[in-house]
Amino acid sequence: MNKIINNIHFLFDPLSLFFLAVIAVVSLPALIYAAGYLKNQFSRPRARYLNILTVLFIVSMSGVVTAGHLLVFLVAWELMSLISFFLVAFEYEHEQSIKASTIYIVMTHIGTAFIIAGFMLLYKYCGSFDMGTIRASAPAIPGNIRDLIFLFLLIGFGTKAGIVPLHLWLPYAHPQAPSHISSLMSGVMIKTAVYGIIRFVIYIIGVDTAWWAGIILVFAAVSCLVGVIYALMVQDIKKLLAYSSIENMGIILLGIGLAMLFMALKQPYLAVFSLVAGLFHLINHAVFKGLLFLCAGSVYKSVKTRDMEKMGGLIKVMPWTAAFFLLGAMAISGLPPLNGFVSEWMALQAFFMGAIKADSGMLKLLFGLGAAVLAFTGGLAAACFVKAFGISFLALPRSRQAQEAKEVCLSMRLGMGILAVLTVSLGIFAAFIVKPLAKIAGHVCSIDISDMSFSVNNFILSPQPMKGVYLSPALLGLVLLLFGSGAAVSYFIFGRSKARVYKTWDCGYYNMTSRNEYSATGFSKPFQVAFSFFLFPYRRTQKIRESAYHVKSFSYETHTIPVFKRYLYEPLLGLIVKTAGFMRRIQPGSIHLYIGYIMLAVFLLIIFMRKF
Amino acid sequence: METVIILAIIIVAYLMMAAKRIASLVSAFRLQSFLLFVYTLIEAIKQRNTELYIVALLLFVLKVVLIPSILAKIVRKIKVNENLGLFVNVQLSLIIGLGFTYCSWIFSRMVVPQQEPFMAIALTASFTVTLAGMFIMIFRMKALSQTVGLLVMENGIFLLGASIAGGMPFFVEIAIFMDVLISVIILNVFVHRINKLFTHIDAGKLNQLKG
Amino acid sequence: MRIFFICLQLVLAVLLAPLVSGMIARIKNNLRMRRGSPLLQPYYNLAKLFFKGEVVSRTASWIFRITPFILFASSAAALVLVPMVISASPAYYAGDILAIIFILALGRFFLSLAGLDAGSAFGGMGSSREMFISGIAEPAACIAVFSLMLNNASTSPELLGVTGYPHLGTICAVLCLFMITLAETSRLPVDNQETHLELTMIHEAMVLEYSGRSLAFIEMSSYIKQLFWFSLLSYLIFPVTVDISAGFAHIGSAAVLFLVKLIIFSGIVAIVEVSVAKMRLFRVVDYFGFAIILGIVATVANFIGL
Amino acid sequence: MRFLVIFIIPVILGLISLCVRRIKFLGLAHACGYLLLIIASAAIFFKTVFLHQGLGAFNFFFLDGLSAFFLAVIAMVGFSASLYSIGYIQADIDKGILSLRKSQLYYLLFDLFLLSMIMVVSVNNLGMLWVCIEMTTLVSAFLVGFYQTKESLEAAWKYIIVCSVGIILALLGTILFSYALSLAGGPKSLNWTEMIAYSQKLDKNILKIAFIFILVGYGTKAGLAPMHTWLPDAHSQAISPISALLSGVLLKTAVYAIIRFGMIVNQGLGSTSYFSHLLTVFGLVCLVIAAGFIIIQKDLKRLLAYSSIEHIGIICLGLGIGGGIACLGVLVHIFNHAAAKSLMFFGAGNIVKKYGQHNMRMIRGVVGSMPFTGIMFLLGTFALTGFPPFALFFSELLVIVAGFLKGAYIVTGLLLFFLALIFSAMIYHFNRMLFGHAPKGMPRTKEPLGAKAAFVILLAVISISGLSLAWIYKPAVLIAQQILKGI
Repeated sequence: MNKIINNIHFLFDPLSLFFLAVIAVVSLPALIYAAGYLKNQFSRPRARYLNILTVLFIVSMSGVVTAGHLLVFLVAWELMSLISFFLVAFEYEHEQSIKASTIYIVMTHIGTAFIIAGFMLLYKYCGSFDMGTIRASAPAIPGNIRDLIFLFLLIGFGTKAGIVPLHLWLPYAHPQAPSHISSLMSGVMIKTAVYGIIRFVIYIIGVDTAWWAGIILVFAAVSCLVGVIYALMVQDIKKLLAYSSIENMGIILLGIGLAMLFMALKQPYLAVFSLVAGLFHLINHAVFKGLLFLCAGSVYKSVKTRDMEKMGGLIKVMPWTAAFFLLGAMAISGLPPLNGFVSEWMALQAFFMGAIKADSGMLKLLFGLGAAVLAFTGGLAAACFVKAFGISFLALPRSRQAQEAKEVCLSMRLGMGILAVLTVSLGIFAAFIVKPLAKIAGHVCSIDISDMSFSVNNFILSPQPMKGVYLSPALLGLVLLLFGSGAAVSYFIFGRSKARVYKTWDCGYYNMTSRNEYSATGFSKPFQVAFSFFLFPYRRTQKIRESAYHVKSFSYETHTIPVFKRYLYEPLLGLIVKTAGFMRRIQPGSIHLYIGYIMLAVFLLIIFMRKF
Repeated sequence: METVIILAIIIVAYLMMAAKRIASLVSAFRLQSFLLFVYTLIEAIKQRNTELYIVALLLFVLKVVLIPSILAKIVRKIKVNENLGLFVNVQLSLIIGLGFTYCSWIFSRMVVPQQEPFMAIALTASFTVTLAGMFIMIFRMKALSQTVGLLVMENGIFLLGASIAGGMPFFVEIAIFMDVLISVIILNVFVHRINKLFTHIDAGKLNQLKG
Repeated sequence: MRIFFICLQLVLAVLLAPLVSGMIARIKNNLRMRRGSPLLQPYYNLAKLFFKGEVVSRTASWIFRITPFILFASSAAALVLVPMVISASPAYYAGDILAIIFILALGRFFLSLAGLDAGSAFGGMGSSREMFISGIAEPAACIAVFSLMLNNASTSPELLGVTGYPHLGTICAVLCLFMITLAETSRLPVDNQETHLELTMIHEAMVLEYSGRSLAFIEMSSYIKQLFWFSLLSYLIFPVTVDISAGFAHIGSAAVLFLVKLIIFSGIVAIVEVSVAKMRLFRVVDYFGFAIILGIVATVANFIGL
Repeated sequence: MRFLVIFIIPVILGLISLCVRRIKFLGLAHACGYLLLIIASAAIFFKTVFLHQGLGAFNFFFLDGLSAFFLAVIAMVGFSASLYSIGYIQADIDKGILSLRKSQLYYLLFDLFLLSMIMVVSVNNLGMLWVCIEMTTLVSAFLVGFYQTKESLEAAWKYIIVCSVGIILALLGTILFSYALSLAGGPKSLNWTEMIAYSQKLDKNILKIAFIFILVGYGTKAGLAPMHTWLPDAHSQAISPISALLSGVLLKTAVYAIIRFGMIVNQGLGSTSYFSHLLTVFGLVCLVIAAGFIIIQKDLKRLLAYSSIEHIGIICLGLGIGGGIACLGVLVHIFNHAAAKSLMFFGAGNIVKKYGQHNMRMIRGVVGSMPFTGIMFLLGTFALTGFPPFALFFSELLVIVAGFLKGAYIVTGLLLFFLALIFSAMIYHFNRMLFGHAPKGMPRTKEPLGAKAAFVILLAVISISGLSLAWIYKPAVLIAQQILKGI
């Protein structure tokens, strides 16, 4: 009992170092970016207060990933939630940031309650809070308790990771925080939940039951689909990025779920490979989502709005931000030379290899369907980011602010630049990065990876079980560059006739204004109709008539019903408030009743005295 | 001899539950205090210790003379209409009184070991009086009835204290008497304030603070 | 030595690509009892466009300018990776069939952006529909590739096809891929190439703003993409590739066999185009639903061993 | 004998407040006086706990580890309340609500109130314990009804009546205890030390029934669930420093009495199961009612009152679970809840005084209009609902750890659920109140120095005791076991 806090120490094993690297990689550019972002956004003292909070936030996150002792982990975890609450509620004047911060802190707190329950069960059956001793005595935990601990930790960390049924806070909280903070939150904070799952479920408790992995895979797949479908429907650019974080968290958890499945099925190579895919997508997502949020921040700073319907034509006035956003969008939709493509390819390969090694036919089909879901989300993500980039950056500006937008200052561009360079280099040198990741995965799943090979040389990835399968993003990039420059050269050398600049084709009789462009709602209309079984789109059109014959204007209103909010959270909340309202009658104000309560208490206690 | 006085105390308790007017309630309280004084006197004579004499004397001065006069002065001063505002009519109150006695009897069988029959009767009497006090506070409308109810409960407990062989340590008795006196004075101060501010002393109407 | 032959094969294929769509047009016109344009019409179009002046919209940005080159690059890269005549080309180190799917996605991504860039309603509508269709086509392609991969446990393009008697699994997978090809090369049931009617055109709508030399490159890349799909399907049905060292005779016969396969496929596509009317846009979801079912049937058939 | 100074300080301060007219001086005198009290109580705590000497005098006073701990709590909250009331009373006088004479009466009652509470924790005789608790009720009744409004009078009336009924039942329990003692042939006196010595020989049956009366009686004063009805009314109508004293300390003195009798019962019955089951049931009922009312609460101070009921519920659960870790959790919780709750009541006092109303729906933008109080209030909310840097998180964690170790899964699960529920309700209410736009034309106020000092001291106390727990944990568990011997 008194071993509770005798050895508070921090452990720096490969897993923690990897996550520290992820934190460093995203927070450095964010801090550089913040220098410019806060210049005339907030008053001096508030900017200093925000910087202090940001540094505290980074310190608490690194505390979480390096805590070697359950209580220290818990304290760092709650500190992280507390500080991020202050960051989300930073612009406290706006109504939404109050709502967002309340929902955020409530859901993370409920998640932490589950984590505390899981830790307590661990402490009860392993006798100490130190992770080393717990890992040593973990096999002794009886079967049903292990499942209970797994479920508690899954719900606890799932709430923070934003897995679908528990994702409600993410689209509210991330857009409200200042942009470099939401890039930190999306890039790193939700990853600490993945760290929690890896550290406690895979590393400490150890995986030997397959249905654990099944649950994670199902939730991850659902998160992927729901995340990307909602991302398509949303008009607020930062909300779109928040929903796409849910989708990418789904992809990461697919990788980790597969790793757990292969550990249960005793396939060491596949387990290591899919964990490597998960971790690689984790760092990729941290980098390009951080980049995208920083770009969204610069757009917000110069256009003062986050609604895509009011942006447009920003590529002409903000070329750097547009280029960086394009790079991020390409990476997140998994286009070849960049890092998103490599991690999605590895995830797909993990599914394919699983199918080869799987013995029962049903399992093979499930792997196939998993791969199909992953590909489906990849396709939809591409559509979502074409919309995001196309509507907000291309064509004519739709509002006065968009017209008068100016490029952001150097430090912000520097922040974005660093992340952009990282996105490209992570893609090109993928094979080079997979080697250390394999060592980390081996350490976590405690599998010897000396005889496993993941890449032919520093540039070509090749999974062992697949005969003759190679992927070299560098070579692909080269081939694309070769053909592209070939076409460009042939374009220019043949007596280049000057291209005449004229207005867009307007069927010849009226000149085009920004109203003729496709809007974000218009762009995602086909998806809204295709997924109407899930989105329940609502649409109301109205003709405003001056007289029986002349229609003055036409109003069109559409929105989709947030399924989880409407059919899961609101009934739950209503139930709680109704019962609380029912209890209100206990205190009607009459003193006679109050004395009656005392008398009743005495009688009841005396009658039931035997039971105590 | 003591059992007769204890039975008398129980009957006076029923009397109080049946009281409709404040004045009759106060006079019944005065009677009950007097019976209690007699009971303590007998107890003091039986054990022949001087402390009990002083306690009995104090009881007489306080509970028979001083407190009822304060209460009577309040009733006259407030000039509020006499009746107590019963939630429960008299017949039902008496039946409930009998119920209280029966419960107290079962309860004291549970508490007191077999070899102390007299103690069981004393315990029953004190519980009955305490429950009667509580009943008056719950089922009577007026604020004054709540003050008197408190004092009746106090009487019940004092009866229990006196009937224990040793009784309570002397200075604790004194402290409790002083305490009862102060609480009566403070309650009267508040009844005056309620009457001044609310122009009625109907506890039932004091229900603004809800939820 | 091998590099030279690969480049030769690539150059020949690029030159051959417009001929395929000319052939399809030719067969369609014959079926519909019409004279139609000559076989080499695509070459004439390309030549005309290549030397015509170009008009660029004022609202368009640099993306509009570089999209033709990226589109051409992605189609050509896809073509390099697919086995046509010569086997085991060094390009296979670059990526496998999954990488090809993503490479095509790159081209499509930039084409949609270019569509949006001009700021006209047609371009926006075209890119929205294109992304919608390709978004839903992705899972079907993935399931088809998955079922083919099960044959000999590899996603490298060369090892997908199974030599010998083509069993049910492969046929279903190829059928599923054929449906995707129709969508990708904007053939009739999903998209109509020839028309400029806003309601029906998808690929054409995105390309509406282009003219002159850029349009030439875009047309060229769509021909190359079409050739890529046909050669992939034909390889899966009848996988014959010849190694360099097998001497000219074998290479020649393999090339002739490849051309015959292409002609057969053009015929099939032409027949399909003639006999089918264009579907409403939202029927495409059921169209690809059916393709996915085909893929699942292929997978099940594959590991049952049919 | 030197420990008698803890009684002399309030008496002297009372006398000063009778004759001195200048309020500023009176406030400062009180602050210094109670600072001395803190030093004294720290010395006593050091002597009783570390040197294991039970202080006693004239066979009437008896101070052991437990009473020294509660004395420290009383001293701390008394000191911060006196600091806060300097500015508060001064503001009321400037606004003309309070006359000079009334504020003198306020300080007199303040000292009497503290004196009676100090007496409660240091008296040895159980009868005298009862009398002192009755005195606290009577004195604080005037403080609750201090402003002559209808609501405060009604609250004071309910406070006196309900508490007196409860206390009389406690007297009945005390007499039954003395009856059991006389049956076992013990000495006539009601001293706690003798009672503990004879506890093995007491009749089991009488002990059980007597403890029920004690629990219901002192439970009413402690605000345990079914008997808590007076608490929201009294705390919301009293003046802020007094409601801080009420919910910070008065409830704890009643818990002190319950613990005293609980020790006797535990040793008497030989097993702690009876005591722990009773307290666990009461703890859970407290949590249920507190959660229910906090969710639909509109009044700011009533919400804080119900949160006191919740924390008393947690303390009872901790006592119910028992064992070394839970004891430490309970003691840390008592100390830090007193500090956190008085911080919150001071904040609420400032807010209500500025916005002039209790209804939380109408109060907006507190951080905008009163930055210092707003931020302190927000930190206090996080402290109250158990967030890491503050000690309440560690104490609740200790109770949960003890609960899991004991195997009481359902109870601890319910505790976790209700903690989360209450946290979400409080954050929902306070977020809407603190953030948002301040009403137009409301100038930013500067709090008086005394109030600011009180806030900072209390916040420091909560966070330091929280963080220091990590290092002094092992010795702290031994001390806690030694203080709460019986449980």
